[in-house]
Amino acid sequence: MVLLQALLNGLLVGAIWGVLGLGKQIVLGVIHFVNFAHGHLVLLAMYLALLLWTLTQADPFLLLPIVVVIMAGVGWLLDRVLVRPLVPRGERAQMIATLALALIIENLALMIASPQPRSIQTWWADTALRLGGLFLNYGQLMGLVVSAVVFAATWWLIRRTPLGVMIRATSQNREAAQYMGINTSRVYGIAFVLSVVLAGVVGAVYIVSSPVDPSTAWSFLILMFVVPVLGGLGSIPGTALAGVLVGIVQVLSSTYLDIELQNMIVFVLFVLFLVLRPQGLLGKATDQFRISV
Amino acid sequence: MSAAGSPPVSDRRVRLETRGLGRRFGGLRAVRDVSVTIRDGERVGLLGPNGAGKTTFTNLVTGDIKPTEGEVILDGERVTGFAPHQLFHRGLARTYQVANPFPSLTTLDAVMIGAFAGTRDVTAAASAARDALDLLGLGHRCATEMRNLTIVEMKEVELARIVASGASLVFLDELLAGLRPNEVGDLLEVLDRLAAERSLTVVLIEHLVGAVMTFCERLIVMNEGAVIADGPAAEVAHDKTVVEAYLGAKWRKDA
Amino acid sequence: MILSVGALLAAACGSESGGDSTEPVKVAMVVHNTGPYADTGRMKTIGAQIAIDEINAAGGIKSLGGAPMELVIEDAGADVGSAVAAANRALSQGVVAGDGTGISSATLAVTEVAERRGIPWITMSFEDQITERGFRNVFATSPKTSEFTDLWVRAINELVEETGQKIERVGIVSGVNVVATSAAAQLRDKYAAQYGWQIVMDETVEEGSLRDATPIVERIRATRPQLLLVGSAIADIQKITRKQIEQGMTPVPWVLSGAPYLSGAFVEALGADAVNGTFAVASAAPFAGQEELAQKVRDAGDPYPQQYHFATYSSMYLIKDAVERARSRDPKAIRDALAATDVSGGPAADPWPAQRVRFDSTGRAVDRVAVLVQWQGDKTVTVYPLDRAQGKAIWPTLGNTSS
Amino acid sequence: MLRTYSAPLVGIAILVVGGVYGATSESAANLVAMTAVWALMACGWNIISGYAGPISLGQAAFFGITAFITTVLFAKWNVTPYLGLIVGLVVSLLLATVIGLVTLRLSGLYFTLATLTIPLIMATLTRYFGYHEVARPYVGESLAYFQFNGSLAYYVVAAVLVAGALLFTARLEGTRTGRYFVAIRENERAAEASGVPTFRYKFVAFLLGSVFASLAGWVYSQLSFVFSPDEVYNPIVSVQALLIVLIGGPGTVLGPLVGALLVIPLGEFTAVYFSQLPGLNELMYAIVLLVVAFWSRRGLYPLLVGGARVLWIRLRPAGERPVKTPAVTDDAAQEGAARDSAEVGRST
Repeated sequence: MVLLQALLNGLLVGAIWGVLGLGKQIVLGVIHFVNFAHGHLVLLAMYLALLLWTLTQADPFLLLPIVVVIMAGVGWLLDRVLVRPLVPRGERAQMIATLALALIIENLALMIASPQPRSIQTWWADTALRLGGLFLNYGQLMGLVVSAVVFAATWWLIRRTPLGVMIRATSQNREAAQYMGINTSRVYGIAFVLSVVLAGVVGAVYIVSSPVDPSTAWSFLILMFVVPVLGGLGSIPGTALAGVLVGIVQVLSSTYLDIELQNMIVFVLFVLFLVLRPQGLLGKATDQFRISV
Repeated sequence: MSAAGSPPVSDRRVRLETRGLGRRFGGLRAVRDVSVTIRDGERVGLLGPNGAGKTTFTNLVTGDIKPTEGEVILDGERVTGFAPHQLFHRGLARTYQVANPFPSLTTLDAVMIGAFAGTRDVTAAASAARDALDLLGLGHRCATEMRNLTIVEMKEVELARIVASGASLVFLDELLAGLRPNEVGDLLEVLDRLAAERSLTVVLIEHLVGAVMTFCERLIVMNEGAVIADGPAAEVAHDKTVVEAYLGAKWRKDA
Repeated sequence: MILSVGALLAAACGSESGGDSTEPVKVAMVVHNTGPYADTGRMKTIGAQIAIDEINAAGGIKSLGGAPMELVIEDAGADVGSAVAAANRALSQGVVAGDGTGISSATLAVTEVAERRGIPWITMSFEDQITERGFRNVFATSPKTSEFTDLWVRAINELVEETGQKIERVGIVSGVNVVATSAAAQLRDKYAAQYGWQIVMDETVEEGSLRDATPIVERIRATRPQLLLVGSAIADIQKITRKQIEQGMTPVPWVLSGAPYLSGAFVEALGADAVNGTFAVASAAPFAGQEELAQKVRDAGDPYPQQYHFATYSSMYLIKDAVERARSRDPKAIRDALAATDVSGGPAADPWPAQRVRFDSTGRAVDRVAVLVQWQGDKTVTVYPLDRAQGKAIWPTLGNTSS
Repeated sequence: MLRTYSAPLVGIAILVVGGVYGATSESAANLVAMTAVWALMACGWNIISGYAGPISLGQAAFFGITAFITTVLFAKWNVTPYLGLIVGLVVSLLLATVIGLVTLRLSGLYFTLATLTIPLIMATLTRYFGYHEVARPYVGESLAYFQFNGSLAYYVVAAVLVAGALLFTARLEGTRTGRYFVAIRENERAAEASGVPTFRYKFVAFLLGSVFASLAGWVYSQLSFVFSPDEVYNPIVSVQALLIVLIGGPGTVLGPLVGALLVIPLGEFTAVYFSQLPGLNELMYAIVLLVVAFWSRRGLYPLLVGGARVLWIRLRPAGERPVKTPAVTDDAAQEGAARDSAEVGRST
């Protein structure tokens, strides 16, 4: 029973990690861009949702689309001023710049919203669906639904649309894609905006079940890398699976081991995976080229 | 024009031998069952259409990738799965398609990296590198950063690094790529001189069939990961399957 | 060479003295104005400023010809490194005494800087090590962490007895920070048994990292504690409390120790319904009859007057009192005066439950009593010590807490 | 001879000037001491990532473990920090051996991420075993216990170590090892194919880097008086080292010192003049970083020395960078590998 509940909660918690990882997945896989600020974009979205909620008192899930639209705008802007100039400059410049961006977002939050944790209260955020002895938090449940939709949509976009073909072609080999007449810098832009939008979704959903303060973003730092690597670069189903896996590991470790250790166990798992199965859960074998030379 | 006066190829010492060499990636077999023998002083051209597995085969031999089946024997020693640097110290060197691996090193430093195979001492390595550069007529470029060299010079530096290292069996991956026809001729003459002076065994991995024909007395042709022909250049060049598979149009044009 | 020169100069700017009566008496405030603890810095500065304004309005320091007092505020930032730097900056501006930071790790560092420079320093930090290093210049106005647990456990028992109920089953949920973990440890090893409490559940949470409160709530449901003790990051408390409400349980009342559970942030995060009934333990607080001061804090823009304001307010008056008695700006003289402090009542002592401030040989406050403050709706009410309480504690039925 | 050591000599001159400035006041001494500590930390990162290539974000692990061991040995068993340093160094090297053997097989970003997690794991473990804050015991002025009133003495110690690090780095540049490092950084696969045992040399670089990080952590633990895992194992510690070098100039002898001279005083400056509003100081700090990321790709040191060359690099529009020679970009190894997998892909 407890195990069942734990697995269930792991699924609920992990679903949103999946989306977090998916955004990262796209930036890493398509643009090969090192973005240390992805977690802080989630933070930004959390505060956006909070702001909108304080203004309108509307249901957070009605606000989600608005947050997403705004984040798309943010993504477009960042692509223009940050990503495009940085892509050709290589990992190091990208690291400094995105770390700087992270600090900027965090400290703007600190200046505007103060270091106090803030949260949203809704009637359903702390009511649960009861199945026998099991509890399913409505907030997290809706999170799960949203994640499922997001994954389906992204998969469809990448696998079933002309744009998706362009994205995949570009991620395979940018030059070749250019020869085929694809406007790769536009594709890069779209991919980045998509990743920021996904960050927006994570933020708008996560704020419902968890308070936000300016330092919250650092707790995403490792997870946002762990999930795509665990799932296997380029694999959308793998990312979803990895997200859920991380969630379950967290909840199980806090149920049966010391709660204090839950993140550490995830990290250890991460390092083990990097070393033992670098191509991740569902990654293609050839991906290992990018890891072991 | 090739090593005249030396005993017939068949009697010479075997430098490199591969037995049923192959590599799988997940489902696909990038290279399968390649068994070739390369003897001392040979000049072999490794040909094949784009994606035939030439580079992968080279990577398997030079240790960049570990084979999933088969063996590599270098000078009688079983070296399957050895790291590139180990093979390098056994006299097997290679160049990459990448024209300029060390852009911000000076020409001298870039060559010294190879020269350290012969000596641990810096000054000795430096002089060895200088000699090699002089041999290629690049003595005046010692202090220049690699990124400021011309394509030809870059390729010559690659050769200089091999010479300085004292390697005797070299795999040159697309050495001639990106050169103008006249440059190709010049570089091949340089290579010919080096091969003679330092008695190198050379394997040219190339697309430019014409050029290869003038330099190599033997051709190995790969297609879809397997060897489809191996023998004296003239014969292979007229082998029907090869002509169909690959050389056809191009060869007639060049001839 | 460099070393000796430096030693000389350091010595030179080390001791401050003299100055005419119009020259202000400078007091260092090394507090966190930025970083995660910025809230504490804001509150401490409000408290100190109120005191300084009162003192100067009342004619400054009489024994120095009415010299005014002046704050030298430096930002201790987010880490120990910047706290040390801030302390050095403050101490190089001719201050005669100081206060800060209130966050234990930074305080440990800052007090050592003060000790080395021979500047008397007051802190409200609970950290034991603060006064266990044989420092002459450091004075701590709050009880030690190691004794505090005993104090507030006793206080809780007294309060409960009032209601005619009895506490038998308690749960520990402790965040990973010095104060919380040591309090938890003491409960386990000693006090729980001593007061006849049975620890039915015992959880340690890495602060703010709690992903899903269900495991804890499951344990609460299974073990039915009457109180949840110690506490963790506000975010964790929020998740645990909300999760209980979600599962149709009456949230088990918290007795929270060691983090700022009395600020607006807390009620904002939990919501008035969930916060109601929660106890927070403190070393200083607004008591009955201190409405005027509390109002001044509210006027300064902080709706929740609490220990950070009041303790710092007090320490300004303690310094003032010491300077009066020392009749000098010499830090050494002021240090000796502080060591001899014994004030009862008045602005310096009233913020403390015992209404009396003395320091023992280690510089730790002698009169140590715990304060219990309870959230009643979205208001904080000081409910212990009983003789100075602002109101009565509200208790739920402490029996069966499962739904 | 003089040519080899001209850079470190300049560095030593700078350090002396720093000492004179540090002698003017205690807060000045504290500032220069912290700057020297971070310069030392940066020297370590410079050897791993500036010279040999792999970008490590795990330096905090060695910085922290030495600070931890030194402080705890002193606090619990009254062991002098000198002995603490030796123990710390030994443990750091063991730790570096384990971490290195595991993570150095990963390339590019994967190595960086793996190293990033190590300090976080260590922080959790440290707290788990009950060490949240340990104050370094106070014994007053005591040479025997490496304790002095005033930070200037610690500056002198740190400065000597930095000078040593600079001399070491300069010496390294001339040796075969140093050249191997650079070759690996420029193009790991080509280096391997030119006879460089890349793994072995990356490992050596990693160990060297960990030693400098340990020394830095040791002095830091004396300057900050108190050990706190959240502080020393904070990712920011590793990131700080990275930023200093990238700003100063990776793969240059003086880079770490130049970077530290900019970054640390900048932090102090923003802390003093932008503390009105929470976050304003770090915001300013971040903005400077952003400027650096865009403005100078090779760091500040070359700007000072070979200004012309950097100018040339900057004048080149981003788009025009030769895509055909991946060796120019930082992750040449990966791109080279990517080519192979592409080649493989085509041969299906």
